[in-house]
Amino acid sequence: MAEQHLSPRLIPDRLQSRSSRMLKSWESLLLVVAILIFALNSFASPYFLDPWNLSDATFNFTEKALIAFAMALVIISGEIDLSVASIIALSSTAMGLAVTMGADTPVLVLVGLGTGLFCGMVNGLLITGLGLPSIVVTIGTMSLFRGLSFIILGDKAYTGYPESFAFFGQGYVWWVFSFELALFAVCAVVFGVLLHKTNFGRTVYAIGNNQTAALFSGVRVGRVKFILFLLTGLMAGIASICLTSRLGSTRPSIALGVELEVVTMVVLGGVSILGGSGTIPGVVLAAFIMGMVTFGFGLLNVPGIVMSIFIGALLISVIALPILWSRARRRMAQ
Amino acid sequence: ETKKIALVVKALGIGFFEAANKGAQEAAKELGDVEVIYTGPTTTTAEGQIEVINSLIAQKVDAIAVSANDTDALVPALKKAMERGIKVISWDSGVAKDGRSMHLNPSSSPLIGNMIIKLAADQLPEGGDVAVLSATATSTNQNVWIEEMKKVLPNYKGINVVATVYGDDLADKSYRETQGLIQSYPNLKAIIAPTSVGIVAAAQAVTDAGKTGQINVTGLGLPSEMAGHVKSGASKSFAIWNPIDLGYSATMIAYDLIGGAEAKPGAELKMGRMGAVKLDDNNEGAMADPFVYDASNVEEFSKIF
Amino acid sequence: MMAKLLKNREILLVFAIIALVFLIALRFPGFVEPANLARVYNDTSILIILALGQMAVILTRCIDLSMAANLALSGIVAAMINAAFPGVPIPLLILAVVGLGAVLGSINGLLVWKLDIPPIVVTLGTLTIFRGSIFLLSNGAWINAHQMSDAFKALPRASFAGFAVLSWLSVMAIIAVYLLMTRTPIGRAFFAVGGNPHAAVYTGIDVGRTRFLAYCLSGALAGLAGYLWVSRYAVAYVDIAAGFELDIIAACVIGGISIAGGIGSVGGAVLGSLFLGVIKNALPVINISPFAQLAISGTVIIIAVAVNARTESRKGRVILKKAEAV
Amino acid sequence: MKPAIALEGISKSFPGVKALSDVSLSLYPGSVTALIGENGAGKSTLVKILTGIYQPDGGTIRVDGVETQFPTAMAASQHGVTAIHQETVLFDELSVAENIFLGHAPRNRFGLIDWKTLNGNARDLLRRVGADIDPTIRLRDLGIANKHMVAIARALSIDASVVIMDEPTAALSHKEIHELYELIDRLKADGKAILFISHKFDEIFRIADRYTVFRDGGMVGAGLIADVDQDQLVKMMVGRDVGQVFPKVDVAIGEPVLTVSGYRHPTEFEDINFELRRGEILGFYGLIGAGRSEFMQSLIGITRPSAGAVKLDGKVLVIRSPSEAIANGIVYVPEERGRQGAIIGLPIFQNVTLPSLNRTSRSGFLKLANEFALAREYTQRLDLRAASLDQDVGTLSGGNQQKVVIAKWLATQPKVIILDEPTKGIDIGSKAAVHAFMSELAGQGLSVIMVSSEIPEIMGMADRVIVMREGRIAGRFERAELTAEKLVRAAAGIATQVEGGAA
Ligand SMILES: Nc1ncnc2c1ncn2[C@@H]1O[C@H](COP(=O)(O)OP(=O)(O)OP(=O)(O)O)[C@@H](O)[C@H]1O
Ligand SMILES: Nc1ncnc2c1ncn2[C@@H]1O[C@H](COP(=O)(O)OP(=O)(O)OP(=O)(O)O)[C@@H](O)[C@H]1O
Ligand SMILES: [Mg+2]
Ligand SMILES: [Mg+2]
Repeated sequence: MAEQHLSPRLIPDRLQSRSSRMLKSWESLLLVVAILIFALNSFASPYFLDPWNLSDATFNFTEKALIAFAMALVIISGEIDLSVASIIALSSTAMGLAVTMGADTPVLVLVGLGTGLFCGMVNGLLITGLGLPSIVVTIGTMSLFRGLSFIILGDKAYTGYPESFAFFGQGYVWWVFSFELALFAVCAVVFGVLLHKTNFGRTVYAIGNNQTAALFSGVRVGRVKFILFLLTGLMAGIASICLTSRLGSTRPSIALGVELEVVTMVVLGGVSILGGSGTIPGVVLAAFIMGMVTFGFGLLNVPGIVMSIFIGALLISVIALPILWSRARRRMAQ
Repeated sequence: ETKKIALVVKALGIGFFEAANKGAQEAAKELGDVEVIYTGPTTTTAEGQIEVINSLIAQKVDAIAVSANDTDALVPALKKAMERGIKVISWDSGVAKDGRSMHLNPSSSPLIGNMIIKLAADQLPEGGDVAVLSATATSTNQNVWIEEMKKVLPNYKGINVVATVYGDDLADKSYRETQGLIQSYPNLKAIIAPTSVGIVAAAQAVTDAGKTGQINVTGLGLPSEMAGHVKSGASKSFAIWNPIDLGYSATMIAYDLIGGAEAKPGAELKMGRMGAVKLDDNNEGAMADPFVYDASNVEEFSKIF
Repeated sequence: MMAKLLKNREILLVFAIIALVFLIALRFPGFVEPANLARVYNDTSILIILALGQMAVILTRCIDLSMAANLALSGIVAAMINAAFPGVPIPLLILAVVGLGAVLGSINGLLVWKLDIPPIVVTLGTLTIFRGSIFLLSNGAWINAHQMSDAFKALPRASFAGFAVLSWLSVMAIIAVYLLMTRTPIGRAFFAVGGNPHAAVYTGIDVGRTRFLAYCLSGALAGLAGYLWVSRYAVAYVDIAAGFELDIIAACVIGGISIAGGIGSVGGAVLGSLFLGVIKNALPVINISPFAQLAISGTVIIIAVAVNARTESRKGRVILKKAEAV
Repeated sequence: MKPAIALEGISKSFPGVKALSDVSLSLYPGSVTALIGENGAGKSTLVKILTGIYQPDGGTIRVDGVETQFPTAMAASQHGVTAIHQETVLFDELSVAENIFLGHAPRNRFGLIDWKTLNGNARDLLRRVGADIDPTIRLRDLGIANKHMVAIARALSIDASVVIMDEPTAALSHKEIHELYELIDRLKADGKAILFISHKFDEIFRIADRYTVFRDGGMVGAGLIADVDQDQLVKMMVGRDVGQVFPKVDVAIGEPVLTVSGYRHPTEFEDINFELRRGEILGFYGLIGAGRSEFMQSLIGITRPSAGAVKLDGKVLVIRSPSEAIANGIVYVPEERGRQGAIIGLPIFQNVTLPSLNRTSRSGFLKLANEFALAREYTQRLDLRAASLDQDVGTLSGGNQQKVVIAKWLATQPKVIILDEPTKGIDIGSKAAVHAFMSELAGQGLSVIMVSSEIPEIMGMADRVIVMREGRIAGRFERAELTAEKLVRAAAGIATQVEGGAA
């Protein structure tokens, strides 16, 4: 010991190898759960293992997962955006309005994305510009955005979307692979790289762990957060395009309550709600799990609310079990 | 081989639809080779119904009979169902034409529109202000009925519709909206709530405001839920069709279609003990007239639904 | 002096509420009649009771998203007991429901305390579990006015000294919680745990236990509100008070209770609830399109937060002050 | 003499760290025991075990000879053990009085808190520790030094036989430190057993009667202060001789690098003008709360000055954010390590590379190998002690965290580095490493601003000293004319009198 004090110590890069760390990670736990649920489903219903049915099942989560990717980043940075479902509603309303003015598919897509970005900007400005807590601001904009849809639409609905617009929510890229599923895969990769492989992603983690210190370290905290809210708005806009296309119509009550499902997905994916940690692969797995649970239960004609009990219990137990397990192990060791 | 007919409702747990399920089960028993799957989302959303429909498609049911939360949003999902050989009809609350082969109205919309205003007007020989408490602003059937009601309004001299408010089929919101109406319109004489949730909440709010006897609550409601309010005098009378018959008829029609009948304008589809329904140019048909309940008969029916 | 008063959040809110009522009175004079104001208060009572519980939880740096679901579950159990055994005396029933609410709250509390799961996750989970349990319990069926006994429905409506019992109950809740918050160690511990949980450990406060008790309190109040809600609206079903959790949190936020914990007051919670209550009651009365209501309440929440943040953000320490005096 | 409290064979492990192994310590009534050791030696851990915050893995605690356990903080205080902890454990939003009595507030006959008695008792206690503070104001309205006085009052609000002080003077200025010494003398006279933890040797020799030295979680020596000298203690602590304490090398001072003129802020500071030259170490001395940190933070764009200009290498700069400051080569090592410096939750190497990501990455994409290389280079030069570079900084001791923070800023290869209290709370060995490194940097032509409240450090390291008082420059001294007295006088604003209104 004393010897080592004399010369500077050589500090190794890592103590654990990557593979051993991965084995112990949240994601591997989720993977096990996902496989279990898949097995249980195929056991419980003869209809489950049908490519078309599985493909239909993906619609249960793709749109929510698109938002969940961006939401994961927002939550890792220590903020939250509860207004996403309302952004979907407002984007959809804006697209409906554009249809009545004779817009064609490309214009509709631009309108959807633009509205999403705009809403994200409003959130971002209120949160980073005025320094308000995001949970409260987005509870406010949640009412505001949907309220605007109600003012524009009232008790009416927009229909009459052009034929070509149906592709985003109902089209298939190849065989059973829908456009939404492809978009989900692409976004998973893009967000995975953005969060885990870029400087931007690193600053997101830094902000989530210690915002002040990140600011002192030259991270442009306000700008990064603003971008994250823009990104969430944009993803909500994309989800709105998919959902509107899938429904073929717009009502102001579209996507009601989706925000909690998105947050649940993100948290189930292992993102710490307190900020600072979490991964995109975790969110992808959580999306699959939630989608398969709802579809599997649906095949058994279990009411949706029972599925939500299951998801709620899953959310808590997936977090609680490892804690209980490690406690039990420690007690055994003593 | 048993035929699987799915009865998809706006939301599980609503008394009206539970009663419809009773009728559907009765039809299944009568037919013998039918299994009825009673299902629906837990909240009245179109997205929830789409998820349910998707899982029904996956189960390869033979027919889907749906009471829709949204006229248009269900169309793509139901179209997919029809493409995969599933017979689709809507009942109670309809789906746009592309999304179903026929729609069964509980009664004809003009009849209902007339009925709800007539119930109010009958108690107001000198005329007066009335207000409408609807469900959600997006409810298809509510909107049609209110429209039909407004068409025949000139026939009822002195009756003045002062407002339409929305209780979203939530008890507390309907209650609060009714309170607002009572506040804003001191001369209000009647509240028409063509929704089973709204009418109960409105009657409760009128009772709590001490306006029993001054404001008459009427509209469409279930005898079991309204019996107390009829007794207290908050509601003189209300109307409803028999939901048991409705579920029964929808199941029978679906079975008829599975059996090869074709839904086209002018066709007649069999409804078992309810007779047959004749389709109009929109492939829609009406089951029967709404039935009025008042102090004389509500007790008796409240035991049934 | 005036400037200092304006910095005080509660006083600012009182002014805001008075100004709001005044504006409404311009368009609808009937609104300021005492009877109507009493009605508005009565209508806000349940929100006040709930906001008091939420306040305690938020003070400890937690959040309770499951309050509305707890209310619904407790309420439906109350209705089911009443429907099945109309003979059970109402006070006993209320006691049972408050106890049930507290037990449900304690589930949240235990998960937060013993397993250290973040509060927002716990209550997001129990929110869906509570709602689902209602469905399993009632099979989705509604319990309607005619199934409830008259005594069950009468209590909140009964009038005492000119005000409804519902209003009196909320006043009692306010007083009780006020005493609890200012005059008992556990009340002070709520502030300490939220203000600096790390330091609370050093002062011998058990952070987890304190949070647990805050959840029990919010649960008990949700249970009470459950009975009041169901008996007041005379109907019980799975979805009662769905989404109401956000109203409760909004009331707290408008009342200046810091979502980061440690800052807030009973007065703030009450005034925040009243502010929301006035708006909710006024909009239909002054004939604002029902479609605009949602947007308006959203805007109000945002403005309230912004104003609160203004009053909260202090100037830094003034180092130069003394130098200037020299 | 019988010890008031005796620890025997105490061990404590954290995941991956053995913080204490088999240590023993006895505290005697009426005597001050100094506990010394490097950063991370386990001193604070021992304090937390003594006060019931941590539970030991093994060993016994005897109070007055009776074996006892402290399962909670409450239990410890009931057994007469009280402590002023290293971190301030106070509540900004509560009143001063309540901060003092939280957890043991006086109650009336209904069991409700009796605010009147509470405020009265608090006033008495504050007077006893020599702090003139209104007990009813909110704590957040107090200055940092006064907050420490409240912490001390809190510790004394419990009728204790054992008083523990974990670096109590770290945040106090001259005047308060002397008042604290007097208080300790009074406590001694009352027969209290006192454990005093400090990295400042002058202090230890001034007030301690006994010493105990920890190294790497073990006990390496104990005895009477009268029997040892500083060198012996240091050798026990570090396990080797520490060379020169202030290794200031003479550097040829070059042309001006940074010129600040007319800096002012509406409430925090005004009239700040100075030049910083190449290779120079410019000291900023002042009492705590003099506005030094505030001013330095305005230089890197955290607070906005209302007027003033900065010239770097002859170019006028407008710096609106820390990132612009870093881009221009001005960096600031903040004072509050936990809040502004270390990012707890991120591994060491990510902490170090955060401001330098542009250099370790390629077109915005991370390159881990580069990051590890950069982090290793700088942490090794500062003699960091850690298990691995991907260890969470939160698991390091305070001193080692400070090294990571300094490494973070050096890795940006700045032109001007501002160090705000760089050695606050770090042990003598690490301090020497930081000082040596500072000297080396100056030798390489870097310009250093060193904010320090420690006179020996300022006198030992600075080429020139600027003294600030109440937001203004109160004096400028060349190295040659520096004396401790001049510094103190300028900082306190006293012309002739020794006592003055410097509060
Ligand atoms: N909660 C904890 N979790 C993990 N490790 C810890 C924890 N607290 C302390 N340690 C570790 O225990 C060792 C002793 O830390 P301690 O704080 O007691 O040191 P110290 O002697 O007080 O140092 P300093 O002079 O820097 O205050 C360090 O290696 C530290 O990293
Ligand atoms: N009332 C207070 N509450 C909390 N922290 C305080 C308070 N007063 C001072 N501080 C802290 O101490 C530091 C004092 O900084 P300031 O710029 O006022 O003076 P300074 O001359 O830098 O004093 P110091 O010797 O502490 O660095 C700030 O960083 C601040 O965080
Ligand atoms: Mg320490
Ligand atoms: Mg400072």
